[in-house]
Amino acid sequence: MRIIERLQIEADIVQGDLINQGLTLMLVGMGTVFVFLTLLVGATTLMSHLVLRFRPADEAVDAADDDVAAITAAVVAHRRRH
Amino acid sequence: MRIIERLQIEADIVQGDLINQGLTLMLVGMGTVFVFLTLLVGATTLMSHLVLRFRPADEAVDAADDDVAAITAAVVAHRRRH
Amino acid sequence: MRIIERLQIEADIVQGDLINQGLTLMLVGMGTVFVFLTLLVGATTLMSHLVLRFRPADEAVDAADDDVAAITAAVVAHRRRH
Amino acid sequence: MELIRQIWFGSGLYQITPGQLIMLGICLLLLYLGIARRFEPLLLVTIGFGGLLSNIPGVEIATGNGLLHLVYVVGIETGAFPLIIFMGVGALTDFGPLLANPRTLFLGAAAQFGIFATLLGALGLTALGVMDFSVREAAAIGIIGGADGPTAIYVAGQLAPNLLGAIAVAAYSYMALVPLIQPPIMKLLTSEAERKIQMSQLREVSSTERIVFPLLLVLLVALLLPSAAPLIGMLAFGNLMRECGVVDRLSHTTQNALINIVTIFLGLAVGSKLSAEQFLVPSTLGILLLGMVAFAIGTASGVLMGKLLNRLSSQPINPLIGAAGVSAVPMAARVANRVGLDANPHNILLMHAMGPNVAGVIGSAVAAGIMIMFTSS
Amino acid sequence: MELIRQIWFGSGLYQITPGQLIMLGICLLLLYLGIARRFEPLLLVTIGFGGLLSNIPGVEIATGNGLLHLVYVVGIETGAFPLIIFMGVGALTDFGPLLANPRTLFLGAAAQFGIFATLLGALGLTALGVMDFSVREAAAIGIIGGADGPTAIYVAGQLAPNLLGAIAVAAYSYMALVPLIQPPIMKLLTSEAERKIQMSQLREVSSTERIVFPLLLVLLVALLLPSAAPLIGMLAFGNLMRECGVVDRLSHTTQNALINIVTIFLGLAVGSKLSAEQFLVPSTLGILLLGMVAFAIGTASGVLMGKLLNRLSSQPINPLIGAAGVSAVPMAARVANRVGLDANPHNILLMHAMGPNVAGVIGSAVAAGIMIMFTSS
Amino acid sequence: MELIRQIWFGSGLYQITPGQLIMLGICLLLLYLGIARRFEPLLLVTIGFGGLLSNIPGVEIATGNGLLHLVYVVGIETGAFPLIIFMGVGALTDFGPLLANPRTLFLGAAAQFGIFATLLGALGLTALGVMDFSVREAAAIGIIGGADGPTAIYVAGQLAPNLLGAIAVAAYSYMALVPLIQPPIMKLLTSEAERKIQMSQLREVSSTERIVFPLLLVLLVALLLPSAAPLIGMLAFGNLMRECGVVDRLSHTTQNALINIVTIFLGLAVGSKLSAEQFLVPSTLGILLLGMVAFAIGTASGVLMGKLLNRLSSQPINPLIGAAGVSAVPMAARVANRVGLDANPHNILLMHAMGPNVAGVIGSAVAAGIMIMFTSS
Ligand code: NA
Ligand code: NA
Ligand code: NA
Repeated sequence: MRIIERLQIEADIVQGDLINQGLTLMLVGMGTVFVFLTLLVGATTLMSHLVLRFRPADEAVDAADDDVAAITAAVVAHRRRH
Repeated sequence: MRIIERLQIEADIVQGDLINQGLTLMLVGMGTVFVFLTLLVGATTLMSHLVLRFRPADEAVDAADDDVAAITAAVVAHRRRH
Repeated sequence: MRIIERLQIEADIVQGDLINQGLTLMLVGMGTVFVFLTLLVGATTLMSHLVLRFRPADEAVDAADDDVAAITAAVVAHRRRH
Repeated sequence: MELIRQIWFGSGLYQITPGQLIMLGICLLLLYLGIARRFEPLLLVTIGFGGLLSNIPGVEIATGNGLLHLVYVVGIETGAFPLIIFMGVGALTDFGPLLANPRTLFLGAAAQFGIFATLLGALGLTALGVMDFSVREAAAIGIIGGADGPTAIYVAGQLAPNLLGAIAVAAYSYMALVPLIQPPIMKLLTSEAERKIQMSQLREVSSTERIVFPLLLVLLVALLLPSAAPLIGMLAFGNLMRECGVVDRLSHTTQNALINIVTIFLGLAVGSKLSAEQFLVPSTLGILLLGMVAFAIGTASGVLMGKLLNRLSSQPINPLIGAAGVSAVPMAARVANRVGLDANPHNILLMHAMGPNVAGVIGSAVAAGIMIMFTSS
Repeated sequence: MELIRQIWFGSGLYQITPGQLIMLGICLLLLYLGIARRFEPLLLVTIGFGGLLSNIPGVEIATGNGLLHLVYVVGIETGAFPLIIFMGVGALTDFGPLLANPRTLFLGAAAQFGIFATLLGALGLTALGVMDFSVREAAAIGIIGGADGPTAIYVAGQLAPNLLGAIAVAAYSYMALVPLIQPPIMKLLTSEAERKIQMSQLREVSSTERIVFPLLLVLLVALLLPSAAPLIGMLAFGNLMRECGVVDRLSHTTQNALINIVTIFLGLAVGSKLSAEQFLVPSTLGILLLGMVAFAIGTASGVLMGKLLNRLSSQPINPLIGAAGVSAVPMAARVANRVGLDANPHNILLMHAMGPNVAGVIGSAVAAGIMIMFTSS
Repeated sequence: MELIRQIWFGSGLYQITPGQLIMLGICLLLLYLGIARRFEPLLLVTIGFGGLLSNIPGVEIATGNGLLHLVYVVGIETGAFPLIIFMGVGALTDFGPLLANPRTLFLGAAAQFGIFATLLGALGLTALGVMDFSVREAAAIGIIGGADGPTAIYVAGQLAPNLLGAIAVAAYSYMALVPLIQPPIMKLLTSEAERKIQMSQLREVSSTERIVFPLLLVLLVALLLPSAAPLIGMLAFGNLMRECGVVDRLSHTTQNALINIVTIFLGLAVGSKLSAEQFLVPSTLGILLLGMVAFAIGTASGVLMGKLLNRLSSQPINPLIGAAGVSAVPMAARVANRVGLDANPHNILLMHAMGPNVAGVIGSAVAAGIMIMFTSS
């Protein structure tokens, strides 16, 4: 009897531990993710401002022609099969 | 004398063994090759019949223009780089 | 005293060794480089003479247009397979 | 006569187990989904075929000195393949939309909630005695919610090699099933009006910003979360090669020959973990179940964060793009775009969804770093 | 002064052995045949140059920590290179002609008789005391008759690593010599009338058939002959990538960058087995002799089976295409086409010969599986 | 709470050392030079980024099981990467100008004086007690004067693995700085008149000469200097593939996918030697100093030999092309061309400078062989 009880209790403790660990991991983890990405948002925004201020001449580039190339390639690939 | 004889006999046996092994391997081997490829012929023919029955719409394709496409791709790739 | 002296002398010897080794390496090394490349000059010149004598018809080629070559190769490969 | 019996005993018909038959069927299904349904074909075709080979009885392919096993040891146990793929992903990724609208990083952050919720779920199942996952295993399972194949494989390799096969399969399968999993959740959590929201044209991003961003990213990781540095570092390296404009030949090879070669062998090696004895175990069911939950929660939290941002921000934000925060690039962004079009035929969300989509890649790599730091100590 | 002597003692002129001089000559011959005569250049050039490097005295290249030795250990002892090449062959192979006329598989089967006849021959020479080959070595030598480089290297690696060099060289050399070896045999065994036979245009093959075939092939191997699964499996995988149409980027890389890279290192590694002490041994002569016999017998049995099929079948079959059953893709098919043109200038056999040609690849892989099963047990 | 502290203790901010901060700065500088100044971008970008990753505290990237360390062990300790790069260099090198004017080989020979002078210098510093280099280390440092990255890495790997990082960095950095280092020396040693010298048009070179040359080269090395055979052999192999015209698909892959892939990983692996504890040591300063001297002396001796040849030879030779003899292909040739143009706007020296430039590659490989033979015995 008493042994079983004790085992039962220990089991409860272990389970409690697991859940607690999970909860802390979740809180601290999501916290860190948000802190990190918030800092990244800040750093990126700052960086963009600095760049646009000090290198306004810098020609803007959009990856469009990349995609065009990709599309052309896709078309070719398509043609290849038909 | 008797030793040499025995060696001689053993040698003969070994040689006989080798030839026999070779013959059986040849017979069973070629047999298996033919059985396997016969089954493959059957399975392939059956498969083709099923496909042509159930997917007649399926447009026929020959792989000829593969390389043409490859060449076009090469040209594109070349252009892309310059 | 005498110990220090001896160490001093040994040090000098070692240093002398190093410098000597360096000098010999330099002389023999540069010597070998020149001997080798001189032989290469000779062999190359001889080779060119022989080639130009025995294969004058051999069309001159410059390796400039690589990509074109690649494409041609692709075409050839294509032809070869069909 | 003796040889005939040897052939028979050596044949698959004689040696094959029911489990292997089931797995052959499952692998053919993966191939069908990849080829006929075009679900993540690059990986379902390679993984599926690797799985076929791994369930052929009586021959060393996925074991011993078999090629697939060797590839697994060399490329996945070392972590090399996922990291090289990540470099290729970086070289293929256009961070422009993210730079044009950095706030979308918050969507990529929110979607990672799926990871930690799943971690908790795995520990919960263990506490209930349904499953038996250690904290490290639970962390590895959670990463499935990152919807990022290489990240999942990398983390599993570090924390739970024994589960790597099932985790990788779950990750890639659900990435393939994103078009089925996400839309109902997205529609459930958004109003018709919200789905109709049109977003303002993104500004153009200068090449200097594009070049500085990967350096900024790797330095921030170096200072704050070094355990995420291998993944983020390779991603940033690939992207720097892409954007810096002076190593185009390296960038081109990384985007093509290199990533293609590694993808082929990564797929085959992952397939080598689909052998019946390793895959047909209870924990696999738990992993598949939890993985599905992870995707659902990640999608939901991304959408909810989208609604929140829409409230808070001056410019309108369509909450649908939050679902792209789980990454699964570019599938999830296309899904957001499609659902948006259903609500409003003139509403092209694709480029706006690419922001949270790539942010999700960074987000799950960061989450991976946290998991590794907390559980491998 | 001392250093001068050191240079002299370190020089090749001082160290080189007559054997090495002979091998340098042989390798230059291989290079000449590859470059000037265009015999199998992809392999004779790489093997020949690897052989040159391997016979430079007094430096570790094909031994110890030398690059060629390392490549050999990593790529050939493991079986990885031949299997990857086989994947590339699959990605380059068009099974259309085979699917349009499956009976040509019988020609691919018959041509494998050369393999088993050579096996018997090798054992016969041993019984006569001329050579001393074990059954496993004899089996590896026989596979030369498969006229398929990767298959020969793979089998030799499994059954007779010590003979791998000579076997690989023999296999590739005779594949290069196919245009010289086959025609006389083909003309000897066929009548002018038979060589004139025109064959009916092949039907077009649907993409679905092309996609299902490799799966059918690997499943059949799995059920009947697992020991052939590594070779057939990689061949089928490459072909599935080629035909499925959804992984073109992987297929393209497999057909180009990947197979080219592996070919370069495979050739160099095979060349590393052309060092004098390993290559200038009696057994090499036996192997070269038996290999020639294997090609001749394989060609003959293919042609004879062609004559038989022509008798039995309703549609006319030109027996010449039977010679293509030895594989040596695509050389043997071109030879059949050329001999056909000699007899009938309007008779284009090329596409018809491609059927048995690729069937021969499958056939010799199957024979390889049988050899491995029977002799490695 | 405990976890927060764990994050803080795990963060870079907490763990980073001053040395790592310095190295991060140095690596960012290398990246700036590569990207903004376009100095040797292919290598400064990859090495610089590898260096960034190697100085992130508290994570295994350049150590233990980290990817960069594994790549270093597999690719550089074995010598494989430098040799493969050398094969690629051969496939990219046009020996035409050299064949059209073989005497330029003497310029490539003279420039190697920088190597041996630096060797002597390193031993001198040791004798003076300023530094402590063994003969083998001194030899490895000297090779920096070869202005050839793969050669320097290969030799350092054989003779002084401990210094490989600093030596590789010095070699690549100075190759990048060639446009700054060479012109003053060239102008100092030549008169305006000499710099104005125009050279006669090079004759066209037949394909046969191009094909025979690499074979001639490797045979000469085999007979005279086997210890140079690995480097020269791979260079000749790559060039033979380029010129023989029958393996264009292999040559094309070697010039693109293969050399690009190896360059990426070579750069990252070299970067892994830029960790603070390995790089911020006194010997690095000595190596950087001596490397600079080596380049200067090599340039000077090349130019002086150019002046001598100009005196001796019938046809005019512009001494500036002698500076290209240090190799640093093709940078040094472009520098010679530019300095020539400054003196005489109609004087195009580029093709004439390519001769000594590629001769310098052969020359430093020969010198490397000599170093290895004399010091590794
Ligand atoms: Na993610
Ligand atoms: Na065959
Ligand atoms: Na040089």
